[in-house]
Amino acid sequence: MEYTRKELMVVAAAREIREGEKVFVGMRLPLLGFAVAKELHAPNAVGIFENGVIRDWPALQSIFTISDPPNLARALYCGGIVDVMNLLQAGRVDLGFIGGAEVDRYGNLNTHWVVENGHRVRLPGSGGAADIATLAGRCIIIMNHERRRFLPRVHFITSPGYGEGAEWRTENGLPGGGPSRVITSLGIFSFDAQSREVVLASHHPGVTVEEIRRETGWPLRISPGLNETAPPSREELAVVRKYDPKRVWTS
Amino acid sequence: MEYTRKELMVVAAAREIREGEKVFVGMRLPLLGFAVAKELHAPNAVGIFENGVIRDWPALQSIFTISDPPNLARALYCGGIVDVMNLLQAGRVDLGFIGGAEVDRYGNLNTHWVVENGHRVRLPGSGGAADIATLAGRCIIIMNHERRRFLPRVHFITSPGYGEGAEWRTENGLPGGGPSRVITSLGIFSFDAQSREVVLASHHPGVTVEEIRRETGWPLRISPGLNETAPPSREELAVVRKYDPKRVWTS
Amino acid sequence: MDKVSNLREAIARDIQDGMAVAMGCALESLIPFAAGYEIIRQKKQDLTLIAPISDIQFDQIIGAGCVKKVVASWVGNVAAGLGHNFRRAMEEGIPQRLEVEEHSNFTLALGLKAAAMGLPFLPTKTARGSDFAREPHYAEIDCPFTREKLLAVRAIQPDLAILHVQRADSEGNAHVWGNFGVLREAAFAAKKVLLTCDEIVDHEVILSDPNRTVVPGFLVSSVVHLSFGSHPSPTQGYTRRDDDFYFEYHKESRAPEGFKRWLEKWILGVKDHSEYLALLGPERLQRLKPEGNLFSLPVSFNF
Amino acid sequence: MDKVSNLREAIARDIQDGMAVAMGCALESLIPFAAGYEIIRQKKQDLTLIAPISDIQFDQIIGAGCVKKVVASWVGNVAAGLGHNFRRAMEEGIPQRLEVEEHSNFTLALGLKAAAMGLPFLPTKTARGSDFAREPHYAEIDCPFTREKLLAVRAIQPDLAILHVQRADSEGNAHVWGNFGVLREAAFAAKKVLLTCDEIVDHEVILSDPNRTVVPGFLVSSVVHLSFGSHPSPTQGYTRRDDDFYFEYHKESRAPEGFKRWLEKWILGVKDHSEYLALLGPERLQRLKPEGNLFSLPVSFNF
Repeated sequence: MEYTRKELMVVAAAREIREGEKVFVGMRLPLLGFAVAKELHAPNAVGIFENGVIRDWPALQSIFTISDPPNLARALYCGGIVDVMNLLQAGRVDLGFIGGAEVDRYGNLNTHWVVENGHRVRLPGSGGAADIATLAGRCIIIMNHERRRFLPRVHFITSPGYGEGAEWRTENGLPGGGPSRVITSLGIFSFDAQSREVVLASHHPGVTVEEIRRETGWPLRISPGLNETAPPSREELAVVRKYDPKRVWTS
Repeated sequence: MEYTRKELMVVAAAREIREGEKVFVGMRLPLLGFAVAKELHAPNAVGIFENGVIRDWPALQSIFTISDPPNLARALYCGGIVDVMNLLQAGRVDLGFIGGAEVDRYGNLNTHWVVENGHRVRLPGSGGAADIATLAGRCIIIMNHERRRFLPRVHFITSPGYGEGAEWRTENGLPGGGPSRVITSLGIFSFDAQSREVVLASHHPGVTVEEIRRETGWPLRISPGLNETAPPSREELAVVRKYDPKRVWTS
Repeated sequence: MDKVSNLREAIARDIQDGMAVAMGCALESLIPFAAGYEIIRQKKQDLTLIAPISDIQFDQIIGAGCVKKVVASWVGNVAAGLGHNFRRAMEEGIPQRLEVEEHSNFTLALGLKAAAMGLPFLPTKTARGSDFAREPHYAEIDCPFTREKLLAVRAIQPDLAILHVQRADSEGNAHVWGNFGVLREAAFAAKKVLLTCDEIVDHEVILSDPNRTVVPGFLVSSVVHLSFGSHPSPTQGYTRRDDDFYFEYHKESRAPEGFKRWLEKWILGVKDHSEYLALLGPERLQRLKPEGNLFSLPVSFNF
Repeated sequence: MDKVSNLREAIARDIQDGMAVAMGCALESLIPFAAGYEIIRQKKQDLTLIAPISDIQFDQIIGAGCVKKVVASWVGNVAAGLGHNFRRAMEEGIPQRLEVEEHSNFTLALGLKAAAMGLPFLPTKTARGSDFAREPHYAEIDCPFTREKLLAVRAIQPDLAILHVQRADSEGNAHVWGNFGVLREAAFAAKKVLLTCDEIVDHEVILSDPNRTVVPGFLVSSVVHLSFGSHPSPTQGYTRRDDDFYFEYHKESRAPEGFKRWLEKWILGVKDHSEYLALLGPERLQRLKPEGNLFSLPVSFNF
């Protein structure tokens, strides 16, 4: 069965959501991933949105922002930022999805400013990403895999991963568990349990390790158990396409 | 026209409420006073209750607690303790009514424990009184006038007035203005602008200064402009009786 | 996940001796009296009870000998005055000694709110100058920006919050209306929530109005359907306040023997909530049913 | 007290140059775009704009040259990506230099909440480890009870909050539903509130559901009745999101000249909100009207 890289990324995100978990969802690919998880293997998962919305079933209509009316209608709970961020801060949120313009070998993310052709480019800023990165039980980073985005050290830490590695989070008093996975357009990465460095766990079908190394700005560690990312099942793909019928996010 | 002392106290409380003010009301006499003010001279006053209720018209049915259903029905706003206490803390509440088992010459109130016949008697505690005393723009103290309740120094400060007098509130960082009046069953008292000591401003009709002195546990200061408390007008009495038709609170 | 249970099982499962339990969180309304009675029937021990003003609920449970400590701003009988059991415990250690963590309404609410926010404390300007603010659950701090002195209130985390609500679905998603007191803070501060409710509704009723959802089901361990579960306290739209009950309690609990008789009649002598309602009798219950035509006007979630 | 006003007068009266204004407080919905357009028409200067994520509203007002500073966690175009005017101001000082007080969603919300609570700061565990947390509106503090290190967030007090709401009465008592973002904190933090609303209702509608009252009228200085006042952002139950408008804006504002043309067409070239709606045209407005049958079920306030 044919599928796009983005469909694979959605499915990979979905597989990270365990039954009954409380998940800070966000937009685009993770939003679709939440829908796949809910319909297939995590029917009791709860989706939390940083605008104050909590849902126990995915919005059936395509949305461009988390505050679009279909995401509010028949939600479980509607409150404000503080209400849902309190859940994060109190350690009640198992999982959050975040992305960035740059990521580094310790999973730190930057969405503040980057350098392009020697020119400083201003980006929108944190939104809720720094909060999720700091406070969620664990984080999944989702982004396109390009060498200019995968740097040894980000220019600015918006959303902290493991900082300078090893015990940095504990030493700096960050309560959340930190990033557990990076899902990119080329592969899936985990973090070394001691050094907290990014480790390639699986390459997507049709992608070589060499290609991934080429698009990564530091000498990438490879897991001894490296394998190929399992392609989307027929059921998984069907749900992705049910929730993104016009292929707005997954083409 | 005949009236009871308690009716006079209600009317005295009502006269302290100015048009448009936000008032922490409480129960019993001040609640009736709020109704009188709303109907007569302060139609835009707003009543705030520590359970989270805000009303712009008095409940028409008699209530025993501020959370009784007639006090919630057709309220302006229903929230929680923190919501209304935030208004107090942010300096948005003009006036609050409080009472106590003991008051002293600087307007400090005690509702924690008293001594009766050498035996320590435990009282219910602060409720919201300490918050109102600390934070409201100004406070009105309402209580029965008995010598055992009017002490040079209360046994325990639950709700601070002017502490040890003079600049004590400022020195201790209490943001609210402190008590502006004491309304008792015998008279009405103000506070000296410098020393912050209780001063008799008016005695109720039929009460002598001597009687008030006898029921006060310290050498009471008398205002040079001492006069007699103006009796309730026909209109004032009519409203008091409209809201307390069975004389539950005012007999 | 269906969490509907009967009261006896829910109390037996969710409360262990020595726990800290928030209950009576909406001040004088929505007090989970039926749940308190079952705590007494099951003879739970060494509880810490948490609420700003719990009306006579704390006085009852103290008198029954279940309580080691209260975290409260006011303990008594709101309409009638003092709480006799609270006084006896504090003054004479009858039926046993009682500790009090003293609060104002605001500081108690902030302590629960701190826990609900996942914080060890919250700052405030209140209660400075009150003698109880010298207790060790308060501390003076400086604002790092303005240097002004503030009072820090230590977080209060209940093991369990018992909340009576108007309506909930079987998963524990609850709609509540009227005054909240500290009900919302308690729900999010506690490790888990036991709901009693006047009505169990379909999940679709909850989803019709997500702004009315005060307790999301993932916080809840048990849901118990109890019509009149807040009696004698009121539940807006469902039951009036039974004022006489409070005045009778005040009179009868004045002496320890009177309280024992009261306890035997209303709590120990009845097997469960149904028998309690039968003891109140159908006429009294009928008188407590609200009347009127005051309904919230609808809002549209169309898109 | 009747506070109903027209938009021109309300903006002229309630906003002075140099003020700090919170607007766009519910994230991507209920953004008071019509009020923002009027700010641009009146050429207000040196404003500080406050909101976590204001979608394209801040980008527009920045591009029009009205803004000295933003207090925000994210400035851009939520569906399309970057905000071109924000970039130009930050990178090249076009049309003028712009300061940013950097926040995360949570710290911005806590800053407003601190002001709403009358406090100079609130503590949090978030953003420790983020580079922006080194800015001077944050400070490291110790918990006086547990000794753990926390981040203090300085209070943010707007001079004015401009809020678009579903329905309000003429005194400014407002019912709001859907996601709140920081709308409630902004309403209570600001020195005063300017409301725009899709519907003006009788006071009795407000009183029918006091739990729906998000803004009590005593906080409000002006009430402006503006159907589609949040266009292109959605107002649950009243207007859909006009997605195309955001994508067109993104394309046309890419270069300064394009933005000028956009500004001329949609804001400066129309006299007021009615002309703006006429420019959108009746068909487009019709397409933005919600459909369905999703209404909140009533609750009883009977007693």
